[in-house]
Amino acid sequence: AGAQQASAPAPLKVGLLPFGTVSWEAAVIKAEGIDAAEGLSLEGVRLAGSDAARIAFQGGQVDTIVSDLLWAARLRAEGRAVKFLPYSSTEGALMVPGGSSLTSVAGLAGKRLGVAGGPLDKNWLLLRARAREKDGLDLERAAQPVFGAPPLLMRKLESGELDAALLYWTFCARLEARGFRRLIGADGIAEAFGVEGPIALLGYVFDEALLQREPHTVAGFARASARAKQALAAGEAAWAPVRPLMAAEDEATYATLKRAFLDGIPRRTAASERSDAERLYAVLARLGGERLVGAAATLPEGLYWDGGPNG
Amino acid sequence: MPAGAEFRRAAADPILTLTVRRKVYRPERSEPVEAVRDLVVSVRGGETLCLIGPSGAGKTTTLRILLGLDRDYEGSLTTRPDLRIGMVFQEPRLLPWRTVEENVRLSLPRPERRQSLDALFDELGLSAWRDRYPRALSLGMARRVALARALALAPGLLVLDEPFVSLDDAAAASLRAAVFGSAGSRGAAVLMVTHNVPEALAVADRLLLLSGRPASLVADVPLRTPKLDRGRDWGEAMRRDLAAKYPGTVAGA
Amino acid sequence: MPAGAEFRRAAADPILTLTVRRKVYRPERSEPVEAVRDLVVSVRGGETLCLIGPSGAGKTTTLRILLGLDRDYEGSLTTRPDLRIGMVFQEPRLLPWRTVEENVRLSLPRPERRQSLDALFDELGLSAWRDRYPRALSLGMARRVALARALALAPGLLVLDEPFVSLDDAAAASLRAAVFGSAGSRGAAVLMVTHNVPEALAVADRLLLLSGRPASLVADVPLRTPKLDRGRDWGEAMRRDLAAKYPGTVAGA
Amino acid sequence: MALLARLGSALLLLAAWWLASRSVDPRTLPSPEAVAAFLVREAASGDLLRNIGVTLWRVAASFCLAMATGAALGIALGRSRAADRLLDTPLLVLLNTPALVITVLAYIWLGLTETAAILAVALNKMPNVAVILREGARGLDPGLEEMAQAYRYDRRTWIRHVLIPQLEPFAVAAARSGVSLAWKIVLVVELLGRPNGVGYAISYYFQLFDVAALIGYSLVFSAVMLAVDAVLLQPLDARARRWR
Amino acid sequence: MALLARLGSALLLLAAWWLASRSVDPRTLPSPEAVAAFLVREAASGDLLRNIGVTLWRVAASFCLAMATGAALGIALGRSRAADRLLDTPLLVLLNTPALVITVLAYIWLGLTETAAILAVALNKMPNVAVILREGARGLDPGLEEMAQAYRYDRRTWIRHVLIPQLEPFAVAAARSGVSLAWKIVLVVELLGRPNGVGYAISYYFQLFDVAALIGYSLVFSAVMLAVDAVLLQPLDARARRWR
Ligand SMILES: Nc1ncnc2c1ncn2[C@@H]1O[C@H](COP(=O)(O)OP(=O)(O)OP(=O)(O)O)[C@@H](O)[C@H]1O
Ligand SMILES: Nc1ncnc2c1ncn2[C@@H]1O[C@H](COP(=O)(O)OP(=O)(O)OP(=O)(O)O)[C@@H](O)[C@H]1O
Ligand SMILES: [Mg+2]
Ligand SMILES: [Mg+2]
Repeated sequence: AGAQQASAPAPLKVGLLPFGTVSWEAAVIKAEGIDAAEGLSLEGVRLAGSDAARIAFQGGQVDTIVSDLLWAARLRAEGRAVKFLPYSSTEGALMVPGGSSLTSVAGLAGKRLGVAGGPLDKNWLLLRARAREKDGLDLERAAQPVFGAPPLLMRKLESGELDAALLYWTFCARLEARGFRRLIGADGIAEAFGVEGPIALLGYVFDEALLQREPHTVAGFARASARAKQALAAGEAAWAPVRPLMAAEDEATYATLKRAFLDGIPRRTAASERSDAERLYAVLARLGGERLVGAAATLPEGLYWDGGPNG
Repeated sequence: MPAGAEFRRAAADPILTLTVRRKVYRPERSEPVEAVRDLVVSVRGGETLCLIGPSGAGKTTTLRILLGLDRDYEGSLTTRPDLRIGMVFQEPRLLPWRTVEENVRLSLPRPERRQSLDALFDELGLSAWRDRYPRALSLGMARRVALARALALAPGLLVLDEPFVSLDDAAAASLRAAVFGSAGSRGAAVLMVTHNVPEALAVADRLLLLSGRPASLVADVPLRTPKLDRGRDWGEAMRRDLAAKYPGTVAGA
Repeated sequence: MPAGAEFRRAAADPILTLTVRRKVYRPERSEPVEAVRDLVVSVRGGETLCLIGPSGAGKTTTLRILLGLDRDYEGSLTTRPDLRIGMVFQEPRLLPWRTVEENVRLSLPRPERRQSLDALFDELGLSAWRDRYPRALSLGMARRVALARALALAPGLLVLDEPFVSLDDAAAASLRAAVFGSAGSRGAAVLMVTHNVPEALAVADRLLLLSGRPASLVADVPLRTPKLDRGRDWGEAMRRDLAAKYPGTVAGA
Repeated sequence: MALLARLGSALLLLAAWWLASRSVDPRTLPSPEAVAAFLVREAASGDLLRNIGVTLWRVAASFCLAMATGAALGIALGRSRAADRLLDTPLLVLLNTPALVITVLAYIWLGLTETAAILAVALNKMPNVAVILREGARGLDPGLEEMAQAYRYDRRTWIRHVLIPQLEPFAVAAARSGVSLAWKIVLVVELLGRPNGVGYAISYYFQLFDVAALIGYSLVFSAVMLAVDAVLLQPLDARARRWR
Repeated sequence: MALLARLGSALLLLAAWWLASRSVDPRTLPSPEAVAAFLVREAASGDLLRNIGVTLWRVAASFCLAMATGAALGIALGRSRAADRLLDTPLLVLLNTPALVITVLAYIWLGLTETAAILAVALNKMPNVAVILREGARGLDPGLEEMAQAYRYDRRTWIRHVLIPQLEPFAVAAARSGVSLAWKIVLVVELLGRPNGVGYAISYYFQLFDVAALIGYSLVFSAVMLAVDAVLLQPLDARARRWR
């Protein structure tokens, strides 16, 4: 790394989404000069949404994006050698209004239930499996699922048109700030399938070719990411550059977003992440079939990157 | 009241009276054009009236007003309420997307659409063309279709804007026979615009001579000689007479 | 070679020869229509040729072939390569979105577009209408514009499809004078379709009489009497003569 | 003959695609075989038929709705100057409101229902139809109009024999560009609030970045549209054009 | 006069909106004031102008590209039967390919660049223009065509004085519906791969479910389009229609 530090720092392009936490991390890295210290120059590339991020990654316009494990696994299974570096275990949850009489998954029978991401959403598949196994309830028939775009579902939950909604975590955090509560989180659902700890289903995805070409840059970036997270966990000071990016309309929302982010910092070894992930993947492969996970019935070999600070 | 008197009264009463004090076209972005001034046309039942005037005088304009197609004029129009008018425009104006026969039938009121038109098409020499579209017709043939359309209606008043041009003499003569034969047998009136003075002299009960633009009445000339007695010499004399009196409207032979 | 001989040779040589063995329209989904059969038209420089035939015979079809607008026929067409043809269609066919003047100018080759047209518009009585759009013209006026368009081109051959209908006698006479005056002074040939036999007898050097559809040549009648000597009586006699010989084409008076 | 030409040009297209796919990364341009294989799999699972069916129904319903209201509005605007002045601005605003916004508002106000979806599509497409037919209604032949008036054509006769034949080319243009527009918007609408249909499938496979699936679905839908065009629009069009 | 009517109808629309917003939840239908307040804030930050500007540029570039190529193609197809037979199928396929798919493919093949974005929009819109102008070119007046041929109109004269005036209503229809289509597709294109523009802003505010922002942006864009229409299209149209 020393040789590289002497020359100009190697650039690394990272895809940033408007509400993505990656942009928070990137802001901290930049503000505290962590990237330069690790021998690279982080270049944020603004993108409109996760679809755009995937296009950008596929087209080689960015070096890395944060994406979900299933997508990375599918890419690798289909022959594009990518590596996955755990980023966050923060996940969605099934939200209900604060005053709702609902207390358990079993109570969902006959309720109108919003589901972000559609019938093949992984959390929805897991929730259905859990309900069937634990409560003997077929949610698809017993409840009235409504699929749609997350902001729309959030709005429908607020207006009372839905009794509960399975949403992504940023929406959950906002709802929590407004007095809604979690009926069950993704981690809670996953527990039912023997998963041992919080599992990071989101991670940075890299091309293996980049790793081979510039191992130091990537390793430096992994360390920079970890240091930024530590700084954010350490205290309020580091949050200054992040706050304007959060679009938090009030203190309560800010606080819940912050807490949810910090709770999701992956702290486990790659090996334990991997074994939990394999367990979950098997369940999902069984439930979602080829349409969800592609041709591979098990997590492809070598998906996790061991060179990171956790490895 | 005996039927004969009834008929005479009807013939004497005008079935249509048009008074145009002024008709001015006002195109956007250019000078207004005064097309008609102080013109009164009244048509009595059963009579044949010929309108003669120079090119661009305002004849077509007058007919459009008379048919109620243009209401933007100073003056008044009264029509017998049940009067059926069959119109032959200066151009054929057929629906190009309908066959010859459909063009004729569509102009009839719904209950009359299924009537037989064989005799009419035969008379106008159109039988072979009933199923063709207007594009496949020569201009003269298209004019005949336009005439057929007006005649099929069995109108109480037939309004014709230069109907017999683009036709050879033989065809024109047989069409004239068809038109005036049918009108005469039904007691229908005919109002015809023409540039052909001999033609007008042969068929009219009355001539209306118009000045150049703006069209206004120069003379209302009743022709009292019975039609059968109107020979070539009478025509020549009459024409010379008119040309002398109204040189702006009727040219010398 | 003296200039006079040159001119005579040019006048004797045809400037255009059209031979149509057969022209058949084949509309989709209906019977074919044979419009012309075995017709030869050759036009010599400076002569006036009149084409007379019944309505729907195939006259317009013949002109379209002669102008190269329809190449789907059996036969051949040869034209002097530098021959300019001015055409007056049976309908005015003006560009409705261009003014009267633009309509005339656009038909000239680019280098000639800026020439003065004042005399021409004056002669045809159109000066006041130069800046108007065709919609604001009466049909007779539109026909005059179509004539102006053809004359402005200073053509070597003027092809006219019934040009003088929808015009009063005075206007028609002055237009005829304009057309034949201009053609005569430039030694241009004129090929005119008409239904008006007296008109043809007054202006033609040669008559081509056509049969009914399919149009084919019935007679090629040269008129050797000098035009100035063609009085009314000559015309009457000639007409009677033609009507007797070719009753299918020329009607008795 | 016409069919043969169509087939030929389709085959040409296919050949070009096949050749192109040889020379690039199969993940960015999958070969025709790969797409065919995907379609076979998807058809076997029943999803293909179900999704196409449900989308087709939505397209058809909203297309009919939009054509009917859009044509009526466009004709009214083209014929009445007053109506045009009054409604021109709202029409342009609606025309320029993004599909996303209309769809979101429809879902908010009418709930996440099938009615909302179909209404949203129709509302997106309607101003387009209106704008095209307005131009048609503006250019009606005044000569024929006078003729119809002189002969006292009744309303039905006028509409059927005078109005519609003159609007026909505009209506065909609106229909052709309209069907495709309807289906493009259905995709957005399905993406935002329906759990099925081609739009849902496409967004789903898009998440997975399955280009073969994207191309497969869009080709199948194009094929369906080609069939609709060949079986419905073209014969209608040919009938209306017989006179030319 | 025409301007007054426009203004009046805009005010009417505003009043109706204001009244409606009184009676419902402001989160589903924000009041005009709320939208105005948002716009003021957004304008002050400079984002509004920047986003509108960049989107406008993309719309203009792709619109011109699509109109030029689409018109040329449409006219060729409308006049030549052979060309129509050969290219009809690819045209219909392209017409029915979803914006999403074209955009994704353009981005994948050409990278996330401005060129790819503009090309994607143009490619989406072009078949629409072609389909509309094809109908126009099919209906050219044969009488005028013969006249032009008889008088040996040169190519330029024919195009300017015979062809274009007859295509004018179709071109206006294509332009009106086309500008709006272009801008709708620009939104998709911006959503998928541009870090700025109205499409980016709208998707951003949609995530926040800020309906006021959605309506605000779409209204501002409508206003821009109304202005373009009033300043450019309408005078052109009026000039072309003088003769009626
Ligand atoms: N829409 C219009 N706008 C302006 N002027 C018009 C319009 N229609 C007709 N005119 C003018 O009104 C006058 C009368 O036209 P009209 O068609 O009535 O003549 P006409 O007597 O029928 O002539 P013709 O014998 O040539 O058919 C003409 O000078 C014409 O230019
Ligand atoms: N496009 C066409 N399709 C089929 N038949 C046609 C077509 N054009 C003309 N005809 C037929 O060809 C014949 C000749 O037509 P043409 O127009 O040449 O006649 P014309 O001698 O000019 O008659 P007119 O004196 O009435 O103008 C007519 O019987 C007509 O019906
Ligand atoms: Mg007239
Ligand atoms: Mg003819």
